[in-house]
Amino acid sequence: MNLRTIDKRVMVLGDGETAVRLSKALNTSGLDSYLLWAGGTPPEGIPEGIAVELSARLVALQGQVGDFTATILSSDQFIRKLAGSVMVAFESRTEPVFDVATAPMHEGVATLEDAEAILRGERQISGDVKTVVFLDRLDGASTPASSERQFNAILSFLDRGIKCYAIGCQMKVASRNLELLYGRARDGGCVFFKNDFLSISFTQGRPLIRFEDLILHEEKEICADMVILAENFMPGASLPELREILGVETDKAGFMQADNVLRLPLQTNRRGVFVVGPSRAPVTRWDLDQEIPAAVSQVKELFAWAESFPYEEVISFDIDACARCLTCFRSCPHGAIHFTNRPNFLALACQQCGICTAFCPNEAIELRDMEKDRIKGLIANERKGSDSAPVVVFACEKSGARILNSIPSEDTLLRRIRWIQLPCGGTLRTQYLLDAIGNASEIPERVMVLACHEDNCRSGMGTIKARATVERVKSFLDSVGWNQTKIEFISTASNEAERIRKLLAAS
Amino acid sequence: MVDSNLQTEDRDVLQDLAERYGVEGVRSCYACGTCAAGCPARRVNPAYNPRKIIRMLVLNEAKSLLEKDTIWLCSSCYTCQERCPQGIKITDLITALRNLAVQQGRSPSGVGMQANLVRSQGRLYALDEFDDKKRKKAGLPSLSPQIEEAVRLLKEES
Amino acid sequence: MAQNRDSILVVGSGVAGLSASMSLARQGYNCILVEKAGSLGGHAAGYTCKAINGKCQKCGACLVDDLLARFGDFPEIQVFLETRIDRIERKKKGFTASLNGKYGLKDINCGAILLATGFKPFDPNEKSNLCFSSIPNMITAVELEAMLRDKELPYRPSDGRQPETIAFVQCVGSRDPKRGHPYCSQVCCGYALRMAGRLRDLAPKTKITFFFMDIQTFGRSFSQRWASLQQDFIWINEIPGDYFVSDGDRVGVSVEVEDEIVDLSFDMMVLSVGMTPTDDQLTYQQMLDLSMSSEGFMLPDEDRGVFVVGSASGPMSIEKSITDAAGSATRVIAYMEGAR
Amino acid sequence: MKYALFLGCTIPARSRNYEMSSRAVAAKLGIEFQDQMDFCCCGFPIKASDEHAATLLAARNLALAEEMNLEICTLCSACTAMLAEVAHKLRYDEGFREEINKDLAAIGRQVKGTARVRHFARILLEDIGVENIHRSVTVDLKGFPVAVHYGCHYLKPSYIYEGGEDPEAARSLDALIAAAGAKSISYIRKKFCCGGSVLVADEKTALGMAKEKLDQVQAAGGRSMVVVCPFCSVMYDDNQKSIESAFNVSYQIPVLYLPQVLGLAMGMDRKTLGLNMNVVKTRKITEDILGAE
Repeated sequence: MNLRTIDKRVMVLGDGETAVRLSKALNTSGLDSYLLWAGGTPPEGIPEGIAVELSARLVALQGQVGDFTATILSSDQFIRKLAGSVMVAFESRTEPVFDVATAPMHEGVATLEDAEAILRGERQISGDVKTVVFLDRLDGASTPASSERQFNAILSFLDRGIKCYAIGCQMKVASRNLELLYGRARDGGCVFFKNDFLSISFTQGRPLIRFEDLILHEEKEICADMVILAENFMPGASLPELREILGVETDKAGFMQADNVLRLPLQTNRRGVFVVGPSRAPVTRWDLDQEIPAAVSQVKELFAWAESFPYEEVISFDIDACARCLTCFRSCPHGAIHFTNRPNFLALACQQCGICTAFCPNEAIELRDMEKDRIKGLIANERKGSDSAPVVVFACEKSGARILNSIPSEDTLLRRIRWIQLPCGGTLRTQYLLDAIGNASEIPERVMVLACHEDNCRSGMGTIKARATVERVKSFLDSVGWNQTKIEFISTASNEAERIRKLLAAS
Repeated sequence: MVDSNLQTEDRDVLQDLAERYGVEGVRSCYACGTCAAGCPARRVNPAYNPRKIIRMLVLNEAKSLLEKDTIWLCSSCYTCQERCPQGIKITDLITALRNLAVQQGRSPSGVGMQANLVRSQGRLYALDEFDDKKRKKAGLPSLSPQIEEAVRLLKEES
Repeated sequence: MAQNRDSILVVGSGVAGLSASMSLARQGYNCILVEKAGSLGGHAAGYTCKAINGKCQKCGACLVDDLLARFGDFPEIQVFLETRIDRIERKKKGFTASLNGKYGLKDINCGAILLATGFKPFDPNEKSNLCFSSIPNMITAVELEAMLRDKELPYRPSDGRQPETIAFVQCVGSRDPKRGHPYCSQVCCGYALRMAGRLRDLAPKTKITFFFMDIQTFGRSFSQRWASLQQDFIWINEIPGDYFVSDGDRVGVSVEVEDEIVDLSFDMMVLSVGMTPTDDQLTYQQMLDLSMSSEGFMLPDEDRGVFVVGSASGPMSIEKSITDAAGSATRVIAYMEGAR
Repeated sequence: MKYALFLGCTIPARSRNYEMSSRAVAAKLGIEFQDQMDFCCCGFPIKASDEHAATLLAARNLALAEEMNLEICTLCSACTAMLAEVAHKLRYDEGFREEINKDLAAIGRQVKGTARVRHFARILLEDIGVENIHRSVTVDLKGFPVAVHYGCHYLKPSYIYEGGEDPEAARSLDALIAAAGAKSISYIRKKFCCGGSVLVADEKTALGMAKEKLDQVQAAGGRSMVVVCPFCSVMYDDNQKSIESAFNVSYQIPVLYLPQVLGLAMGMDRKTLGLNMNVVKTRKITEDILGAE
């Protein structure tokens, strides 16, 4: 076996505990790591042997797993660094949940972060605090991560003999030991109220909270010495920019892992770029304790894979047909096409979805085993007489093909269909559909495209692409009055065998 | 200045209940509603609601709870206590609250009368000659009209 | 390179066991994967896709197929199906485990043990006020998963008819310290809401009611979706007290709504059962001298080579099980390197 | 098979039919009852006002049973729970036992914590057995539909009844009814309380609670109810007329004690079983079953 020589250093980007813990964990496991630290003063607890770049900001990242080149702005100087993998491990930003906090801040109103600073002794409480009220989100959308912080703060206040109340809408306890923590806060004397409405006013310099107790159905009011606002976890401040630099997808809230289960646990669409902890999603302590060692495993597995990856290219590219239109570069969901004066296909970054081949206007790109001619041959593959299949199916290997493969060969259903496996729905070309109708020995009754459900495409956009291709062909056929073949786009998953069988049998 | 309408007590009744009657864990209620939903008394009379009783205790409103007399509507059927996922001994709690109410002189008249009868004769119903005659007629053995020793026991106790 | 090292015994081939053994194999370690059932995949292999109108709901159920599809490539993993572990003996270095199953009796040596024995769905018979066994159209969410996976539509066990009104009861066997389950099972709100969405997608006229305490976050886009979910379903922020057969074959409940006790009835009721320790847990605890976590699951003894991964260590989603498995692999390797 | 019969206060004074039928059925099945003239009130009626006093009374009764070296057989469910609860505490809580013994010393008694208490129905089921009861049946009850009412304290609080049955899925009375050849019907709210304990505080609530159940029994076609506690009988039998007039409903559902049904099946006559003392007339039932006497 040919082993590649790959760079196994891991570049960790961060500004807090997550990055420090991660660097240490990588080092302990025998991987070299270095830290791009956002702050100007070095983090505490970094052992010897881990290099730290202070005031460092990533401005560009080129290359692929095992061979990344990073351009870094560090203390006003541009430097270049090489790495085999990049791990994003910033802390999240927090944002108070109520409008009252953005209004001229009353001295009796603090954020949870303020309260934590007070508890750590970094800040003084003004005056004698006997009663505090914790306010959580009232729209039911808080997270276990924020509950955990709130419960811990409550317990610390209770320890100091301070009376605690907490008002929120849904009590989130879906994390390890969180229900027990909630129980300790209740048993310790904190009274929890559930409501989605309350009002705050200030009397004699103290906050007064009015709301209904939904168990007693009675109006209650608490005059507190301090109101503590829960905070939402927001993506760290550097993430929006970093997302552009790294070319990775984010979820709706802007956390740096697309909400795509096929990226689990810590991967991004760009192979070799990982995201850990609060940069990925709001996390509890338990989540983080899981994720840090998981990151170590993930990167080691990836390096092992990259080392043993064969040299042969999976993409063949016809430079004479290339118009340098950049379509492939723009459409690659995995950051696997690096464009200089021509596209360069990064073999280790390529996930072989074939989306570039389907998008290329000049058909200059081919994916191995998915060459046009081969597919055409498969489509045309003639059968004699009654064996001619009335249904032609294109099926993504992650979903539809898994179902079709699970049908036992003696099943008569298989006699009715001829199917072609695609590495991704996105590989589907207009031409294939037209060929399926035109070049087959007999005109099929139906042509079906089985791709993954939207948002469950390994390549993010493959399903959308496949659906668009089907729609385009359908409207074209409508315009020419072709109605002999029904063309359908069906999204599915590997565990929907029953549904797909029914659909296939219905023809 | 009164801090809030939630703090009306000088004394922590929950602590009292735990120390004197062994009823613990009342604060662990997370108000799931199982107790009230299955309560046969609450179904008939909304004035009674075990979840509200626990809530009032958690909110330190034992005083007004005892004033309301609703605790006497519990039928001691133990349905709530058996079902409470937090294991709160709700029925035992109500009994303890009733004891507290009696000490404060608040109880339905029948309750005190029953107690007095038991204290004075060792049984709820004294079996007089008339009863004894009826029992004899039914072929049942006669019983002591009252139990002096039990009367003595309760005298010593109080 | 792997030959000189001791193997790692992985017990259980659900999401956690599969992920952990693959992670170890990819890092050059040999694994012995023991599964008591006849096939790999564990609970998740029986779950339904919960996509709604062609949109993935991120339940992760199909990930187990993905794991199984990739699992074929690993010569480093030796699989024993339909096999149980009779005994585990600690040696001076590592362990000897006595396997008993389809392939007969066999003693194997290993350097470390990963218990990925999973969970048991809460048995509703343990919570007897549900009267589970005497109410025909009350099913568990696990049964609904299978119904949707195999038949694509819900049907009533009593007559095979499609229910028009369905109620989900949340937290059945979760958040229940009295029965030894003082935890949120983390997954039930997620699977129930997703399946409810799927049901409505398949049969739009179905009216669905939820009895719940607190809806736990599921998925990351929860905050955006909560508002619309509140309109899609009927939400009753209460847990019923009594459960009974009503009108011959419907499921009746008594529940407090708006400060009043009402009797409601439904064509079918789904119990969102939580995750509880497996029946085997005690055996492994005794075999390996393990203690129990405050949530009632097995605690590992990592210093002595015993690791607990996935829902064997406490309630965990598919997503978290995969993360946990990867994390455990790092700790197992650190242990193996240290022991060498 | 010998037990110390604990009658309590209500049964000897107001529910002689229960006592008569119990004694008759027990004798028939070879159960010997030892009467103890000195048993006092179980303590239950005073529990709400002074739990400690109630406990002392219960403990005194248990001390007497220990002296007799016999297990207590109760007929009233409230007595059962009161005595069993204290027996349970005395058995397992040494500190509690010492404290109680300090008080009992004033009357020259003490408890060891060995006393056992079981309800008559449970003794029938566990010590005689369904088979033997069935064997003593001489009259075919022809599957007469009966609504079994367990009541509360016969089963709850469950922790005091070691080896007792699950109150949410109780079967014991159904099994005994079936053994007698009657049919236990299923009805909604079967587990509900009669409301007897509320009577002292609020009559309307108490009657309303009893009504809930009578409604369901009637709806389910129950032609009689069977109870094992005099308080339940007070609510359903003695107060049935009051409920009918208070809520403008009509039931006329006879309420029998369990041993009365068993006795009928064993061929005993109405007089032996005290059936003429039941408030809602039971004549129709016995005619249906036995034919006109």
